[in-house]
Amino acid sequence: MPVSEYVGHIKDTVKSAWEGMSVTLSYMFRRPITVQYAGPELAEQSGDLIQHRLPSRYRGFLEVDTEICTACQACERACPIACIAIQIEKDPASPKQRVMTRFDIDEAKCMYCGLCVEPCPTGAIQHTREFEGAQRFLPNMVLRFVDPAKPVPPYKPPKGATAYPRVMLGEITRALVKKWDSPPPELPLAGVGKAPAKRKPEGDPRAAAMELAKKAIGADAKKLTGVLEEAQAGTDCGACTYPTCREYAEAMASGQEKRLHMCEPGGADSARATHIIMDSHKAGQVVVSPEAEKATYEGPS
Amino acid sequence: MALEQIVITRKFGPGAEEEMILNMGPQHPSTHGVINFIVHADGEVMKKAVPEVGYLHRSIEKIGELVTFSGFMPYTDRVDYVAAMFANEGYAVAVEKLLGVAPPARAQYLRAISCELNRIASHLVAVGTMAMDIGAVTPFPYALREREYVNDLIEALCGARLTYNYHRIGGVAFDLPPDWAPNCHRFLDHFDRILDEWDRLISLNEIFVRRLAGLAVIPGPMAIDYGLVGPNLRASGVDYDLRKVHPYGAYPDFEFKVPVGKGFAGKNRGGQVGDCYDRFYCRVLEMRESVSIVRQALHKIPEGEWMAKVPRKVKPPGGEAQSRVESARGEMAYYVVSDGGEKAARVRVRTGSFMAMGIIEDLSPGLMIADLVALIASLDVVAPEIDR
Amino acid sequence: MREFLDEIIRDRLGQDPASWALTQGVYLVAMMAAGIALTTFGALFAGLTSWWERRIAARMQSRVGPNRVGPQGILQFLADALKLLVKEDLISSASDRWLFRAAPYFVVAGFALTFVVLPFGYHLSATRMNVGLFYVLSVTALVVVGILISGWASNSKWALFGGIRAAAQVVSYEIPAGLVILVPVLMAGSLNLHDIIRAQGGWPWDWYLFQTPMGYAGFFILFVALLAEGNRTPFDLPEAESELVSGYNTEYSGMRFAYFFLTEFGNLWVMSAVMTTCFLGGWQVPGVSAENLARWEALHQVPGWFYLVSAAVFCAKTLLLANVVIWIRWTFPRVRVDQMMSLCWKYLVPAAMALVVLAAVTELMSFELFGEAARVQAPLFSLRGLIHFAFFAAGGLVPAVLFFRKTFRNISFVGDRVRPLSNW
Amino acid sequence: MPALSPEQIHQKLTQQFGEAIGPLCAPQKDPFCTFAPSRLLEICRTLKTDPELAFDFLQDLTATDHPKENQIRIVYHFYSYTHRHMLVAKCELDRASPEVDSVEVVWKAANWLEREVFDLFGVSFTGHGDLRRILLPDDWVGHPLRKDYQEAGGYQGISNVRDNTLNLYLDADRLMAEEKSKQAPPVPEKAPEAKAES
Repeated sequence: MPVSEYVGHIKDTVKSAWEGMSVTLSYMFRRPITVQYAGPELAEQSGDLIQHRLPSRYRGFLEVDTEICTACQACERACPIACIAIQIEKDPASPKQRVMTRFDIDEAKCMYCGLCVEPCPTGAIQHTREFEGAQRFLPNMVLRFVDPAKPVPPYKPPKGATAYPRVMLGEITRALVKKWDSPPPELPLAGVGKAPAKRKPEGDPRAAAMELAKKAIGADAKKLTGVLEEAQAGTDCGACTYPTCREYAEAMASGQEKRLHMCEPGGADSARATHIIMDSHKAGQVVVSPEAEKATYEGPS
Repeated sequence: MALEQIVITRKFGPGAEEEMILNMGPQHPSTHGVINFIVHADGEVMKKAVPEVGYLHRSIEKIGELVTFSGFMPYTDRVDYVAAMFANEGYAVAVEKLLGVAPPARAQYLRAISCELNRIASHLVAVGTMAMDIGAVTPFPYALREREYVNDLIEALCGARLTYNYHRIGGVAFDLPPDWAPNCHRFLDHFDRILDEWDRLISLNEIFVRRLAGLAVIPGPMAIDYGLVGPNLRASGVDYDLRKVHPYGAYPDFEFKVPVGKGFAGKNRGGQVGDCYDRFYCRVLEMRESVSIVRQALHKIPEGEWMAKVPRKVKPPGGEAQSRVESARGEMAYYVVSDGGEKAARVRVRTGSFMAMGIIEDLSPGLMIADLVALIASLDVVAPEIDR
Repeated sequence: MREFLDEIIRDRLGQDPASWALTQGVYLVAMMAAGIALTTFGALFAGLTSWWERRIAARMQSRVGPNRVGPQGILQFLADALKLLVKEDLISSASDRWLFRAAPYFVVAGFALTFVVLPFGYHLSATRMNVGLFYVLSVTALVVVGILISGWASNSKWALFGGIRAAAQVVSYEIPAGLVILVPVLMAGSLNLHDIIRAQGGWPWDWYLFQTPMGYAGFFILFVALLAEGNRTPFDLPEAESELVSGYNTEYSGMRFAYFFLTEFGNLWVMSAVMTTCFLGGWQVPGVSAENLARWEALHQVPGWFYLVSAAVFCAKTLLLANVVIWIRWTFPRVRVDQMMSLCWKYLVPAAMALVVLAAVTELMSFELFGEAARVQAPLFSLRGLIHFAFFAAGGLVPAVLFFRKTFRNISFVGDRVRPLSNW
Repeated sequence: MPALSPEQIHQKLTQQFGEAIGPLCAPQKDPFCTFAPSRLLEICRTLKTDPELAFDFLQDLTATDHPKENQIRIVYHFYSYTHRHMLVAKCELDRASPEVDSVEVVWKAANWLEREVFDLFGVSFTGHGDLRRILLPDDWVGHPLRKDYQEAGGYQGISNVRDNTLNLYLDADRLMAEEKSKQAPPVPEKAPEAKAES
């Protein structure tokens, strides 16, 4: 090894030590980057909740404001891992009224992707900035936004509304999140791995459709629109590409829209009812065509 | 011959009883996730190291057949959780190709911005962990500190720090938040100088350079033959970057250089094209290019929609499409087959790390155990991307 | 220490130590007290260093570090020690149980025994062994035996790798360390640690570090060699976390692990103290010249404050060096095994050899030229003194100033502000 | 030499191999053609060595399962760094005993890719040096990416079935409702009486 190379190696080593050590030493004179985590206790003292420092788009726990939930179930369908469970039943008090008896979100299963928030027509389901919810017992992570004893009627958005009154984001969830060591709910062990019970059919949907179809016979465009609107789920969810059910019904009544099977929340029932109504309207009498019997929901593709 | 020896010979081949068989992983600190290496060592020198993968196999490709097209997007985050934006983008581009939808110009720019920021974050992890695997602990927190700034920016953009789920079929989920662009500019200016400091602290450190110079050299043809992509390929002297060669999205609008390995360690230290140091330093240089791309994108970003008109229920017509995007770990390709239903018939993710792992067994003979650690780090493999 | 005890017996108790019946008893009690004090000091220092190192490391990595247990987290080491004490003492079934249990004691013994000769200040050391340096070098070798045993007895491949690496490394680096330590020995003409210190002066330009180029180069060689012997980064190969999981102590837990841990941090004191003794003037207080001290001694009038101040000076120098070692650990990457070996055999050993020869020749020549006067520290305003001062300025002051300027430029370069005490 | 379009490549290959190359599919998304499995290796060698084609990069190798046609199709994506063009090819194999020549001898990258296809589809590649399972354990039963794969519900006695907490809550609700209806017998309706009184 030539001497120049030998000395060169030593020189390089000393130089890199010089540079590197000056960098690390310089950090001794700066303010560290880490900050004290403002946990609940600290936050109570200072009033500086860590949640307030998060960006507004932060995807924390989900929250549902059932006051403005139209029960369209778009979020349930959008969820790739089925961590949302909604159940809609007929109100025993008034048979025409449907009520939500259940709106559970399993926050332990949720992967916080935000796909459920996007299709929501009213912004009832939102990600909050809450994230502290570790539980000793996993079932406590299920947030129940509807008390099964107190069913909630779906929200009927006013016509043409673009903004909906919503409780301050995060308040509902914060109230629902339990303390970390709260006892587990009493859950029957019998239900392990069982599929959820099928939703009860609400009367006979075909008979209801035929009732509606009678109204449509000989009706003018405006009345037909009304009848058609009634056949849809009435949640204004926007799945049919129309902003509201009314507009979809108008389009169908005026003949611009040929696809009668685009109501996603209504599903097969709505599609069939719409078919029967349109057929009856054209024929002048109640007609149940085989086509109508087969009709199911299809996306607006 | 003792029975034990016979068993060893049967299992690992003749001569194995002379070797030390070392189970490196899956809980070893520097295998970057759960990867196992069966190291056949003769003292400190390895005879070979056989990678055993699959500990993190979550059957993402199967899940792709079970969930709807749009529902698969959050799963793509989990393909490569260090650089999830690219996985998002690759899948979105593939389905867009099937649907025949083109995202609006603003969405393309937002994709470029988010991806390049993510590339910075991902490369920071790569170079930081590499420094740590070589034994320098301090650069790692520095790298992660800068990554935190990027994470903050991305969090403000899409609401998550790691599993972004930002891209959508037909565009992106959100527009830029107010005040975001100035914050981003501030970070970029700061980061430029931090990179200089980084170079002085670790990239030019004599011990570090000598540990990596001339180590595990992958010549260009070998890299191509083994299917290496991205920085690993470019470090071997192959001037190939999808963003340059087949520009997609908004990339035709940007000026940037493609760093190619040329023995950055220097001849006097035994540096060669395609050694571990080149792979390291190419990533450092790529971060600089990413900074410049984000700057240009923020200046040029057009106004307008950020989401194309896409039906809520994505049902592409039958057919198949492959999208190729330049991820932080190289070319990431999504091969999506549709049979006209609302679920894909097949989703295939071709990832850089998987191919990079394939080369280790043939590179390892003659390396030392400490070199294996450096080699793994320099290939920047990420366990979820290998196993999917 | 014996002289010290004799002095006390003679002056305070009014007895003749040679004939007094209780002399041996006093010796025994004093030795036990010294032993307990020294091991306690070693353990305490190791514990505090582990906390200090974590704080320093944290600050260097722009973190905060342990700051919860006690004021500024200073009691963190007690919490850690308590945790290790109550942890289950696991011994893997395939290990060699006896050797596995014995290994930590070798390590601790090798570390604790060095304290017998280490000076802490003027007259403050357990014994004044006339082969002090030799003793230090030989006793520290016991640590390697322990590490090797632990690596072998664990019956884990990672531990074995660590043990073998440690053996190879420490044995190799003994050679440059042993050679280069001859430079101060030649300059002082003694192996006794106190004599080496007394041959130097209090001011920096009177230290062996700045006296001759051999001393200057020797300091750095010894520093590197001792880093390697103490398994400190960049030579922490035996327990290379990213390669060997935790090296030789992979299989250890609980208190046995604590012994290794304690030794690792305690060795920081040992190596820094040896360096301080050999090159940094030991406990010499600036302003108190050799003649001054000799006059006090002749009159049996060494003032009490001198003991304290000299101890403070010694500790300050040692702690400074220990901090440098910590600082290096959090800056550098680790070298590879072959590089570690080639650094030792290709760079350090030849250089150390050359230094010893050069030092010997220089000493011989100056002895020929100046006689005994060559061993006496020259006053500042003499030719020799001025040369030494110039050397100190060029080799110590100027680099230090340049270095700090660079450091502060680093801060302003990134746009940060100097806020050294914020967020402690 | 310029990059060739898929049509040109296909034409060139058909000239050389005739029947072994299937027709190029309709130019919809990504055009592809089929290779006869018996001559696959030969074709692949040509693909790599022919200076006009020079497919030096096996970009991807995967498979698709088609139970209706009783086929497993191996999908090859070739790319050329020299000419920067691309070709997609498929090999149609019998689903019952899929077997095809390994292209590992042509492209080293095929080593792991073929192991993956072997693991997840059960296609065996003749001439592959090290055909073992790669992602799944060696004793795994079945090939998960086949369409008819049935999950065994666990592996080596470790179940992968978890409670669905939401269903547990549902059951709890139902039980509670039943309990309620048992405890409180239906109150006789008084409303009509009240009406009658008034």
